Amino acid sequence: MTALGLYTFAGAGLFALGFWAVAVRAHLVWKVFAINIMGSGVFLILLSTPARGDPAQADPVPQAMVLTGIVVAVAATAVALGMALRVVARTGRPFLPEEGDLETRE
Amino acid sequence: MSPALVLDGVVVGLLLALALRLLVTRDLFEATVLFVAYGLTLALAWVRVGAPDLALAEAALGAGVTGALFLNAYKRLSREVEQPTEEDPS
Amino acid sequence: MTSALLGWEALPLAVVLTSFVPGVGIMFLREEQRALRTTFNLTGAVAKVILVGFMLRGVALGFTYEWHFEVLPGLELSLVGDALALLFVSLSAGLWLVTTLYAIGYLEGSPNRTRFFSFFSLCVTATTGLAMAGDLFTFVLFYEALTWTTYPLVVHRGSEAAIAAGRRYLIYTLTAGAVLVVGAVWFHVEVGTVSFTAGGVVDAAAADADPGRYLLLFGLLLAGMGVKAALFPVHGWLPVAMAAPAPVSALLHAVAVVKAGAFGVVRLLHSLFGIEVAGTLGASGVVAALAGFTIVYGSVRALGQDDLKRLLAFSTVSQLSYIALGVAILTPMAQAGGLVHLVHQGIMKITLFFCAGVLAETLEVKKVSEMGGVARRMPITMLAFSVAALGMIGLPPLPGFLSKLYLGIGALEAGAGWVVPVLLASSLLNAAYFLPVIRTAYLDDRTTSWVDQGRDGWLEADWRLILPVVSTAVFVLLVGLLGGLSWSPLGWVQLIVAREVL
Amino acid sequence: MTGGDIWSVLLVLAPTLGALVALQGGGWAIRIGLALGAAVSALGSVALWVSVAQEGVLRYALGGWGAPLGIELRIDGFSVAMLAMTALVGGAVSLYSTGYFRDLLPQSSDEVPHGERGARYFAPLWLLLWGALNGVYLSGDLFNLYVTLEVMGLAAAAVVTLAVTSEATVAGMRYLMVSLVGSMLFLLGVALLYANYGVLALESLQAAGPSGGLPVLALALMTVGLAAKTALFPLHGWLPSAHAVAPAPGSAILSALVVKGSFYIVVRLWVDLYGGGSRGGVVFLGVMGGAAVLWGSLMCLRQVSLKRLIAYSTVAQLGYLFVMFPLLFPAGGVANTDAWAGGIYHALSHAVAKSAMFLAAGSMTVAVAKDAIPAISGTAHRLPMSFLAFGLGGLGLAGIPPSGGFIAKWLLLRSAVETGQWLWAVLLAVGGLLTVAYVLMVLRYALERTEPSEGFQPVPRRMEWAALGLALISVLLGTRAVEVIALIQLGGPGG
Repeated sequence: MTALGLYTFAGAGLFALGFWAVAVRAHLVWKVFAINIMGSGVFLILLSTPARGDPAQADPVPQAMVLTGIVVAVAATAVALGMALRVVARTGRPFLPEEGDLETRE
Repeated sequence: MSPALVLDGVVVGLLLALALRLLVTRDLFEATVLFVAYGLTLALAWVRVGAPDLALAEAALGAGVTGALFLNAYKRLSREVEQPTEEDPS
Repeated sequence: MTSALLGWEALPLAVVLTSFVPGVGIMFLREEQRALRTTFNLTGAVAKVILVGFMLRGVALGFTYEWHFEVLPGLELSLVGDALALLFVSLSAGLWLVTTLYAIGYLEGSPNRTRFFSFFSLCVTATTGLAMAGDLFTFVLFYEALTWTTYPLVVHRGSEAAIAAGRRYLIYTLTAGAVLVVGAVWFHVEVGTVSFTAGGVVDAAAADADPGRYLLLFGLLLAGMGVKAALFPVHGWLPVAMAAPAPVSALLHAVAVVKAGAFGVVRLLHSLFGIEVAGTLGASGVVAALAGFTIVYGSVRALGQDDLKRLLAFSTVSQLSYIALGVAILTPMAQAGGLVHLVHQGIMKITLFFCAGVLAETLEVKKVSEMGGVARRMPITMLAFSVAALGMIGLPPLPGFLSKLYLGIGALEAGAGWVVPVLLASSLLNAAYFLPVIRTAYLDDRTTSWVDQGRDGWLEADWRLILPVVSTAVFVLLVGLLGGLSWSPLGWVQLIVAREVL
Repeated sequence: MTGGDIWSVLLVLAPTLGALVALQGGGWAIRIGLALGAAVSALGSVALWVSVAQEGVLRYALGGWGAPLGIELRIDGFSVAMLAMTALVGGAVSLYSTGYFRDLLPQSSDEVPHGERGARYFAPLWLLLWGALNGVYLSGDLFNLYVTLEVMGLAAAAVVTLAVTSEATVAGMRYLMVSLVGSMLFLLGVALLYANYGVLALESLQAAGPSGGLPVLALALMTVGLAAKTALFPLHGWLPSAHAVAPAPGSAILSALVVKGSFYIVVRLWVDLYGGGSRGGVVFLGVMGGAAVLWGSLMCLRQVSLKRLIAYSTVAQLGYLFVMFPLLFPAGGVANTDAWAGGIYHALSHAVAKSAMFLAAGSMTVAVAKDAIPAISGTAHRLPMSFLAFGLGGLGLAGIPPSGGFIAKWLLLRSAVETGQWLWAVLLAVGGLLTVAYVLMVLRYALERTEPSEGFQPVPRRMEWAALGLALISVLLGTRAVEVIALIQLGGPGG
């Protein structure tokens, strides 16, 4: 197994870990953590699989993508945490209530 | 097994371990610290896969700014609600 | 031959617009703008009659008026004024004019008249569009539009019964609409064209090769049309729908909705499958059997009815099937008898509904059992009623007799001898439910207290109610007496049969 | 060169710039920002329509870098149709929003749950969203799609939470979570495709003809992610609340436009990239779509809140878009052009009709400060224009002729018959009847004679006009079908 292959698998593992956590953890902040982990898993896959040209040469395309991706992830985290705090401010709890608890009221 | 591969193995193992720990812990402060550590390890990984420029960006943005965002959330949350010890809302 | 004069092609469109424009215009009027609303209504109705008159003359001379608009690649909105279309258009245009006048008088002072007249005009728009549809696609468009524009009229009163009737009406007609759309799409894919063409467009060889498939296709389309034509077993909405105000019932039962269905069946047999292909498929046999059964069934159901409008509604169920029966029998005589009944039944039935409306509006008499002695209070109305009822029964030389005569002879020519007993039974039943009504009105003593709304000067009721009653009754007489002239409906129908069937 | 490249850039830049202007606050800044976004979007879609009609599919490489490094734009008839639809609906919503937030709510911000906050932030967020949507329709490569999709998702979630109620906050948060996870799944798919082929441009990938394990896994991941964002059954749970609690112009944008953005990418993937994938795949999408049609319509019939009914109707109507796939790619046959035209036509006409309904419902609920369906019977007399708009929009949705919905239904039915897929024909017919049922459930209040309710608040005229204009277009959309279909066939499958 090559070093790069190792990172590819790690990326897949991180993504799966994040996906699992976002599904099972009800706490909103942990959901945001988990989404960040999922993102970094994808970035690892992108950077560790040189599909184009010489494997020894760094591929600028995924690097550009990951850079953009990191910026987008920071923005998304900021928005998500801001909204999570608003949920806490409105409901007093950092969880999403079950569907139907709040909405069906007239 | 080459020393380089050993180093890669350590980095990968650390990443997975940190991620797992931060995702399962119930302590928000601990998770935040772990997240910053995770970001820094990730920067190391970027160096290892041949993207040192990204390592800088990751350290600054991924670990730094995002970490600060989580820290802020931690502070606000510990002020507004009791530290959640029981997780399941239902 | 198409119209030679430039611009005349748009005449069918203009005929449709004469009711569409008032319909939309009235929608924006306020309730109290009575004069303006009436002007809109009558201008549109008169303009339509004049334009239809022009087209009648042109078609008699051999012109065909066509207007097309491409809606989808390969599919057109096409309005065609040919002899068959004009049969229905003239009926709608003429009866719309009298019904408008009648409705103005009938609804005097009742709420929501703006909405009523708006949808009333739109309903007639859909009917004329449907009558002049040059292909199945256009027909489906207007068929659906007819459903939507009549619904507000059916529920106009807003009462429990009206809402329930409206719901039932929608369930029947919208389901039928969906079935019809599926059938129309299938027809288009299967046959490659949806154009209404004399003699049909279905390839006889293709139908022969796979008769089951084509019979199913026919069945789908028939189911779609049959609901509005109130063919048994999908007639259930019609007797309930008489919860609507009298002018609506009149138009609904005599012209717009039920005729749309019957006309659809005519188009289905004449212009899509062609009577020969329909004959070899056995499809026309199915229609004839259903129609024959419906004729008897409707009459039997009409027998015991005490509610006058309900009695008339079941009579409609029965009489409508004469049209389907006629076109399903493959001889020119029967075709003529069926087609002419489209007009004959229309003017007779509208007279009957007008009379029922006058009784309800002036005396609040709605039941047969309350009609004792009404003929003395309302001689004109009851005379008109009697003329139309006797016409329905088929007393010579009234229109119903002509229809039945042609149907019977045509059926004998085709070897369908079973039709004659059906016609006889139907006539006897007609007599059995109409004659007691007339007898009660003329001979019985007054048994209940009427709530008399009073006379209009020397007239027995508001002139806007009496004038339409009298004019349609006179029409009934004329149509019967002058049946031999080429300008009578019967003469016109023979022109259609000569052009389209032979 | 007809300036198509300039217009493409402007279509993304101008709304974003408008967002910055609008962020300065104050009525005029917001109006200038909205006018900038609306004007450029309208002109740009027309210009691109002309260019595409003359030159066929347009391809631009921004910054002179060609694929795969630079930003690649690819514009065909489908893109232009979506851009034009966004410009049309967006323009009307912008006009409406100036009345909804500026004139109306500050006076009543105590009762109505989106006062100053909405007035201040709606326009910037919406313009940002508009730029991202335009970006989605112009993108020629997968990563670009990811970035624009993510911006779109963030702005859309923020629009939901403009209302300050608990419901809105929770619904917005739930939407954001679904949206972010969906984006991640999409991005993973992109990464897998890049790992396999080393390209991101849609056309290069199409040429590579993706098949085999990894690319199919990528397709599955991306589809699930996008289906969650499009609220395809059974991933629709977040939609009714999110769309119902947003301020009225926001609901209109979300239901009419935002879900179409992710649907657009699904179409690009399945139709362009994978050429229909496998028959099993398209049937699966169709079955989910069919389930959405039935479930969504039945849920509509159970609603008491007007806006929730309209939102559930979105779930149902989106189902039709996925029913397009099995019709478009019949077993063993070639792509069916009727299904393509019908499906896309449905997307367009649904957008116009649904936005008209949400805008009209917004006027009516604000006017009587109630959202229960029977309450609107009083408004039929006081707000006849809004009621007419709601009714016409509903009829457009139900597919009565000559609405765009009717054309779409006809085309989809025809494709079902042409390809012998009778089950889908039955579904389309039943779904159409259910739509009529829930539309009438509301419309019958028009025919009830109730007195206008108390506490009636007048509504600025431009709000009523915006809704009525859209409703009229939705009903008349069927009369210009020949031109629109010619456009969406440009560069489309089988065209």
